[in-house]
Amino acid sequence: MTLLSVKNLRAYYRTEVYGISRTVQAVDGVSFDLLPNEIYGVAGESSCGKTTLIKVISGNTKPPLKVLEGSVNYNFNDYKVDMLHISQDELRQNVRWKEISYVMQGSMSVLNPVRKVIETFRDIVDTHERITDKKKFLEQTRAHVNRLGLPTDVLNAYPHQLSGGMRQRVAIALATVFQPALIIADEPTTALDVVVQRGVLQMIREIQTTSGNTVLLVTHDMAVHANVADRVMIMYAGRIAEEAPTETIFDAPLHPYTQHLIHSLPMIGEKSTKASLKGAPPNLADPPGGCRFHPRCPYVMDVCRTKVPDLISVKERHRVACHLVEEGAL
Amino acid sequence: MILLSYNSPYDPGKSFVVPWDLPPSQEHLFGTTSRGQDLFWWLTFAVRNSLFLGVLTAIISRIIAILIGLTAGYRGGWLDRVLMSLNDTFVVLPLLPILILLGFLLRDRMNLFYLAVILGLFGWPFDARLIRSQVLSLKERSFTRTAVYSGTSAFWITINEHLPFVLPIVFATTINNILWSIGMEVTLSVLGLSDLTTPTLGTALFWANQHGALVAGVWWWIAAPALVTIVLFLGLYLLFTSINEFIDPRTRLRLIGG
Amino acid sequence: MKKYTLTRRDFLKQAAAFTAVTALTPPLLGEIPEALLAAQGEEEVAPGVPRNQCLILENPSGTVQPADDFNRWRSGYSAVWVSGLQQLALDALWYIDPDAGVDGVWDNALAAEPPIYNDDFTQMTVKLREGLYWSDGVEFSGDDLYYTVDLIKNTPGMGNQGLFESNVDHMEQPDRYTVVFYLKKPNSRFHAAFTVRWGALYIMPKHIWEQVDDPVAFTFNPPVSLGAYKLRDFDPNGKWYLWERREDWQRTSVARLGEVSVKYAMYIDPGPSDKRVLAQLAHQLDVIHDITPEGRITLARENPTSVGWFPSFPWAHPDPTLPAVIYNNEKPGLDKREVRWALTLAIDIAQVALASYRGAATISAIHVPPTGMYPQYYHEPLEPWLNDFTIKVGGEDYKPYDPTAAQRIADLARPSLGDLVPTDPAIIKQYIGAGWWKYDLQAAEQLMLDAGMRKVNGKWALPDGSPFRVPLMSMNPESNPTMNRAAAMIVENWTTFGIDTSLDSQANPWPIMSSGEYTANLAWTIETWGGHPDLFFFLQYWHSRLYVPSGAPSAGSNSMRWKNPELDRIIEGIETIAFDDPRGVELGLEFCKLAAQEMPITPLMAYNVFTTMDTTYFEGYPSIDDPYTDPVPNWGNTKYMFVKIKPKMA
Amino acid sequence: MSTNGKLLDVQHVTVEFHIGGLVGGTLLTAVNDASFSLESDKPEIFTLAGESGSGKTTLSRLLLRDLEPTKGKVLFEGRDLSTIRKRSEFTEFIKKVQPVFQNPFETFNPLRRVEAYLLDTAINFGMASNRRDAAEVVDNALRNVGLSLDEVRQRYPHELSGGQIQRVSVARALISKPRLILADEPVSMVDASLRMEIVNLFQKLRDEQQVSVIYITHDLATAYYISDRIAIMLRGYIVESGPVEDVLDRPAHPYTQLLKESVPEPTPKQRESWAKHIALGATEVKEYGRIGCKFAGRCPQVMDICRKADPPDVQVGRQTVKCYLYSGHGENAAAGSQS
Amino acid sequence: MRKFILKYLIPRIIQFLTIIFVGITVTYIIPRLAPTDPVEAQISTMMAMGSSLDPASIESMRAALTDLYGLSGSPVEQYFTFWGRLLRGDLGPSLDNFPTPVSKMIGQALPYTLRLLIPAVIISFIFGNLFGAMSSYYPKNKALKVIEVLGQVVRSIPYYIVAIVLLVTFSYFIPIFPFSGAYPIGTRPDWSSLEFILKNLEHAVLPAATLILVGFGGWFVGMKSLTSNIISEDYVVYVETAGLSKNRILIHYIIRTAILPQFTALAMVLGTVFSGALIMEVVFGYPGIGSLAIRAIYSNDYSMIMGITIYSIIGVAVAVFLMDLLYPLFDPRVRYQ
Repeated sequence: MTLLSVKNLRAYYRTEVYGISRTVQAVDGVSFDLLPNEIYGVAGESSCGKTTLIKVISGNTKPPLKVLEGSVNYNFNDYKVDMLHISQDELRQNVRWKEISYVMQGSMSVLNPVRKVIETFRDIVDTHERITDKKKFLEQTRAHVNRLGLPTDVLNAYPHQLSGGMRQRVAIALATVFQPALIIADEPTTALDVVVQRGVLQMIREIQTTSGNTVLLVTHDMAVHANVADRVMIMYAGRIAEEAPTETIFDAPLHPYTQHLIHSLPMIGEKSTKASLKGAPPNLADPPGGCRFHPRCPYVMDVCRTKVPDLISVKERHRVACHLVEEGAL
Repeated sequence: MILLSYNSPYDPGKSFVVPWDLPPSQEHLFGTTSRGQDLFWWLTFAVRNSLFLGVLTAIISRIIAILIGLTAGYRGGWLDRVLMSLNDTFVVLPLLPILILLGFLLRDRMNLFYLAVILGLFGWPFDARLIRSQVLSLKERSFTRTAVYSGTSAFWITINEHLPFVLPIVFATTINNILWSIGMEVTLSVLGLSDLTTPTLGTALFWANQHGALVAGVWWWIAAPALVTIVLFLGLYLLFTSINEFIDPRTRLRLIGG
Repeated sequence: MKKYTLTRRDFLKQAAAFTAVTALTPPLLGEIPEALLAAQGEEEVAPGVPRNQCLILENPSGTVQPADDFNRWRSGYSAVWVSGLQQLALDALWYIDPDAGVDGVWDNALAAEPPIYNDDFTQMTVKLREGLYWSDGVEFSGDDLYYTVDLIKNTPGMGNQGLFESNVDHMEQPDRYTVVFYLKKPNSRFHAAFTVRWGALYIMPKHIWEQVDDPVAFTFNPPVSLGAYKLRDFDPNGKWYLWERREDWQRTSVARLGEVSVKYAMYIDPGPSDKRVLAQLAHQLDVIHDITPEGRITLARENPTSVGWFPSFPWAHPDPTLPAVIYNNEKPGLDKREVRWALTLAIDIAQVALASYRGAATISAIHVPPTGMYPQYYHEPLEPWLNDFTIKVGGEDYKPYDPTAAQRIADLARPSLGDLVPTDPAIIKQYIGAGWWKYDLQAAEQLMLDAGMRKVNGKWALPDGSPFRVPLMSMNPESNPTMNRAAAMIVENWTTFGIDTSLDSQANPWPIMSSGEYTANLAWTIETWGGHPDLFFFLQYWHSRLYVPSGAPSAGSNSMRWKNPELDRIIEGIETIAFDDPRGVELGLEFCKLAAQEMPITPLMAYNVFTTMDTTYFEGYPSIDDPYTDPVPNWGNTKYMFVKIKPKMA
Repeated sequence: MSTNGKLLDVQHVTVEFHIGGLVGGTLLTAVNDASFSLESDKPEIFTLAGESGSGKTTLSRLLLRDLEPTKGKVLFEGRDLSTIRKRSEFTEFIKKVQPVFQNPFETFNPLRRVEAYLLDTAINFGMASNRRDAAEVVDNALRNVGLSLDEVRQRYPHELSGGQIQRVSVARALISKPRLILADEPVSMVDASLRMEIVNLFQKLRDEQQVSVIYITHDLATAYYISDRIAIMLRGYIVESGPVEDVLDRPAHPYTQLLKESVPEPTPKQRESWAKHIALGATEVKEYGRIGCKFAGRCPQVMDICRKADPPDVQVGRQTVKCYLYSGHGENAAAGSQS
Repeated sequence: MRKFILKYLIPRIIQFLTIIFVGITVTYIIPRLAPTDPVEAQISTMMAMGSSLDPASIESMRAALTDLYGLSGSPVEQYFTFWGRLLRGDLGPSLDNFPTPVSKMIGQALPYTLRLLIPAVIISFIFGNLFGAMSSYYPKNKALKVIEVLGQVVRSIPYYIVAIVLLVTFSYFIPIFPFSGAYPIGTRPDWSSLEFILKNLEHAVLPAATLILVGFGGWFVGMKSLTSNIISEDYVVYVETAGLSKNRILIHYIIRTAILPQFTALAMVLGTVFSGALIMEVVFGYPGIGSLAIRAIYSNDYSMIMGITIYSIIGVAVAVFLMDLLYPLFDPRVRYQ
């Protein structure tokens, strides 16, 4: 059984400024499944399409973003949702927060700076389950916050009175008030210090372990994936480069890009020279033909320049899109 | 309409050149006034003069606003405090009574040029404040520091780094300023405190009032300038919003492909 | 041009497009059946005051601030003076009517007979009427007169204090109803201070004022009345004053002239001209002081119950006041007679009359207003002289007088106003005036050259080539735009002639005039009694001993700074003869001739006030056919209206 | 040329700010009694590491004379920075000390072409007298970072990749041939695949151009990778400093230990130990206001004395550590340093 | 707290006092540069009104008035006397309406102006901000677009034209509102009578509508530009994805934050609104400060002009100052830090 099944998703941005139109192929033929009870990591550099992917699967497709083809289907304990065709009302009432919630990029600023934290809780709870008993709501919220190991007095604080880490954890608490089936965490720790980052990620993991739901963890930081995710998907230029369980992907990465990502990272206690890839990530308004990684690939072959590599399964749960693998060179 | 004024068959300074009190007709598009002037042609001069006033005021007040806004914002410190005190003083001064008093003081010397200068001297504080706050935030951005450590002087930083961001504000406020000054002229004229022999939108209404146009049934003498004012304002507003969108750095960024 | 010959239907259609001023109000209010009107008249304008018993008049001074200060004797001016106070509640010794008067021009009001001077004018005896009472029941007597003059003489800060201080040596009260003034120096016009022409010294109730510590600060609220009315109520914001006829109105000085039939009178601030027109169209304002000529024309066309001084064009009551182009005779260029004459000949009076009054002006070529009894006193006797009068232009005699000017104005106004403009030359002469000065730019140019002026780049310059700027100041009060309109036209005329001029429109030009901070100015420095030919009223200020150069306030009305030995002689002649001496008119004619030659100011026309009265509820207003007084409601003299006006539905 | 051969000598500087609050604002000590120095004749890469709010950025602004210290002084080539008053003196100073900022896209005005900054720099510092000479100077600088003027000519910042533009930023800093470059988080905004080329660049500068670099970062992994010495900052204090291998391989201060332990390794091998529960700090302000050791609130080895007074600087091997554990107060003094 | 006083309060008070001082001095100087003086204005008004005055009488009156009005002595001496009186709270007597104190007359007129100005400003503030926020939150709404353009245009149209259009339309064309005054002629103001208050409201509709219409556009535009940044703020996007209703987001998340700078602006524009009220009162014959000011200006009543401008300057300066002080109450970010 899958929680989410994304098939051949193609989502482009179409903009027009003073007659100059631009198409950004942000997500270009992406297929993957999310399973219940896992932490699924999505990795990739800036503008590789990971944020767009989240927008589409969470039903936030607004112009200029447009889905050209593909499907996004959820199955929340037999409550089936076709995200590309669901009505806004149903999405708002039944899916958002009840089944899918978010911990957003820059969660530091997701709290209204001029309202107390408790009021944001009240707004969200009231929206989905009308609050009739204020006392009960307060008690439940306190209990929820406590359960997550946060002091209850954060509820009566204004956001700026809390440290960044605390704000992020409040955001996580907000995301989990209804025990959703899926939590999408988009770069949840990017702006945080390492110590705080560690605490926040621990919290996400604990919640996932105890409630058995699914976390979609999006971050560019491979080290975070290494320590948190169960499975990892590597995106490059709007496409999936490789997807595998964490152990596999770190032990035996198949795609040259994945290999570079993992091996180029410096580690404390190790001073061997590391190098960058040549070139820069492609402009998705005008991506290179064939394999989009080919201009930077150290093992580039002729076929790479013309043919888009298929995403093939090499082992169980390990998929990769590379001509080298297809041709058995690796 | 402005261009038309150069083709006018009538001298706006002359009365009784056409039959008076004629309602709008093909021959006299907006009718004629009780002073025997063709209202349409007369208003072509009025629009020209009002626009001249508006633009001149805007230029003067923009220059002051930019100078003070940029200086206060970038230099900061005591200079900022002094300039902002000055700014606030201008904000609290009751403008209209002062303008009326100045009207008395200057008497017939209060022509469009002086009026523009005076309005220009009063029309900058809100915009200077806006520019200053923009500069304050620009000052904190890294590229300003880059320029500082490139050895660039404060003057050139202001011109090269900050002005491009400030210009859209300047431009957006220009339209408001133009309309404001045209409006002020109307107000002063209606009270009889401007140069009444120069055709403007305000003096049109003044003379119409002086001739009891409303009560005499010469409604076109009031309706035409009021309508022209509204259409002019609407037109200028729409023109400027579209130009403004065009020169906005965000638009520019999108255009250069950012 | 066809505007006023449109059918009513067309007219409505036009007006409806933008304003219903003339379109909706007439159908709504103008065509209300009489029966409905009668019922309307029962409406109350204030608690207990029915509309048809209450005459509503415009207070031309507008809103009264502060509203509760009735001290008429203090220095300075307050709108409260004319909110009914000086018309209805106060009384003076004598009145001179600007027109014919109820019973002659001169009226002995509180006084029983005219002033009795001794031979050398150092003593003036006043005999008072008996049996007049203050509204609080106290009898009026010589004590009040004595007390009033004494208090003012000794209290700085009271108006006229200087007059009495410098004139009155002491007073005697030989009996209860007689007061004798012993003067410090001869003064043949001392009674003028007590004689109402618009206003004068009103008498105070001694029994009230003697209890007051500080007469300057005293507010005299409520005012104790010596007139036929007493104050009933007033608006603390000064928008209206309601007066009520005294039960004992017969114990006041007007009673002997007729029955006071109007029970209530209310002076209000009806707002600017357009609003006054609307108010009268709605029959909510019986007496309008003044409106724009256009407003008057609208009333003439739309409201049959509105009447004016003249039954038709130009309707207006001409004030005994002479609007003129006043030159500052001290300014370079304007100190030359030729230049002043050139500027006069560069004015097209017909255009000025059209622009200002739409032709509804009463023009005057000479330096006295063509109003009241003055045409008989001065204009008609001078006509032959004017026809032959010459000035030197380029060394040759030139006849500047144009006897057809009024006719020209009538002809020009007719296309626009049609039948409203009279055609009978005699009527035109009576209504619009006689001739004026020619519009002759060639002669004007020659005069300028005679004066040594030069033309530089198409503009006239002083002999030394420096600019000759003649900005024309004009008065532009909210209430009446005609002067400003005239000035704008003259500016246009002068510009055509090549004068570097501009319009300097002032809401209150008087103080600027007084200090001489102007070059040319459209206003008046000549006002007359109207009914009485004595010119000392304004000439008293024009003697060179009172001359003050520009920069300091002029003493009275010689704001043009004119100084002339011949003039001094005329003035000295007048002040040494008695008020009613027939030689006075002769000296007056001499003055007119001198002024025409010197042209210190260019006379234009009468100050026409479009006083308009509604006959819906009241009738008996003064008019040219029954000129018993002027209808202009801020004049103290309008108290006489109240013995003639009768309610229609009593 | 300079006294006691120091290129840069930071002597007990303290920076205090009055922070915003309208009602009862507080005094915040952003940098507290910090001292370190760089040798004049031995170019090195010196890392200032710490979390956000540790004072490292404030310290860097101090070194750029963007701020003046409340106490203490900063000497550059023997000259006290606070004596720089005239504009010409300031220009002379920044000719030798140049910054590289964190966000490459913010470093340059998005509305200006990047070459303008490069040419300006060359001319303003008198490296060239006209535009043509300047172009050559600029081109040389760009070649040092692996670019050329032709590649950046007519380009707006967003038309270059983050890695390129950060290299342009370094090139700009190099134009005036500075002795010292202050790089504030130069790679944190750069994509991982491009990061190392920047980092490597600093090493190249040190080795080939004799430029010292102060590398300011929260990223201990890159710090370890490129720097010679490191100073760890916490709430305004330098709590530990020394050669980078010593400090990061054998951290002595409990805070450094926690920091190092918290850095996720890009390998799933230490998942379990990394997931060990840790105590998080209270709000920044609270910790700033703390008397004594700022870390006392979450230190696993906290002692009473830690909460009473600032710990002394103690020399432990080649490291300097601000901790009571090493000043004879602690019983298991060496315990932490081996973990 | 000490620090708050030293670092925040004192500089602000100094600035506040400086502004008032400079402002008052400027308005002190300007009327005195005019070519006329109030004594002359009084005398010439009497003359122009047709009173016959003896030359001696005029001279003595001139001396008496100059003395009474406190206009004797050099301008500098007068200036110091003026401050001396002002600091004792004495604005002096009105010169045009001598000896009524200026403060008494202002006291009588001020309530009328305030009763009109305050509701009008509040209404335009509320609606302008509400619609402004809505228009940036619902960018596709056609009706809001129309409102925006109208608001923008009306806001720049002179008060006079708006007033006259309203007056003509609703008093003449569709005669549903009275065209002058604050209550009918013949009625005495009685604020305890409901009937009177209703009458007053009826008279206040058009004047207030003028102020509201003109004021609306400014708030609208200001709010729109403020909210256009806020609608893309994380906390708004966040609650949108959390499924909060649009209205709740608009009010609690968008307006609640964006309104803060508008409060400061509210204090700042009071001066402008005052100018508008002046014109409006002239057009509608409303018995407030504006009517008083115009009359004073026309009659060169220095003390009244000074009195009104002093009230206005202090009023606006105090409003700005208070807004500065109160701002922390509205914005918790500033309050606790």
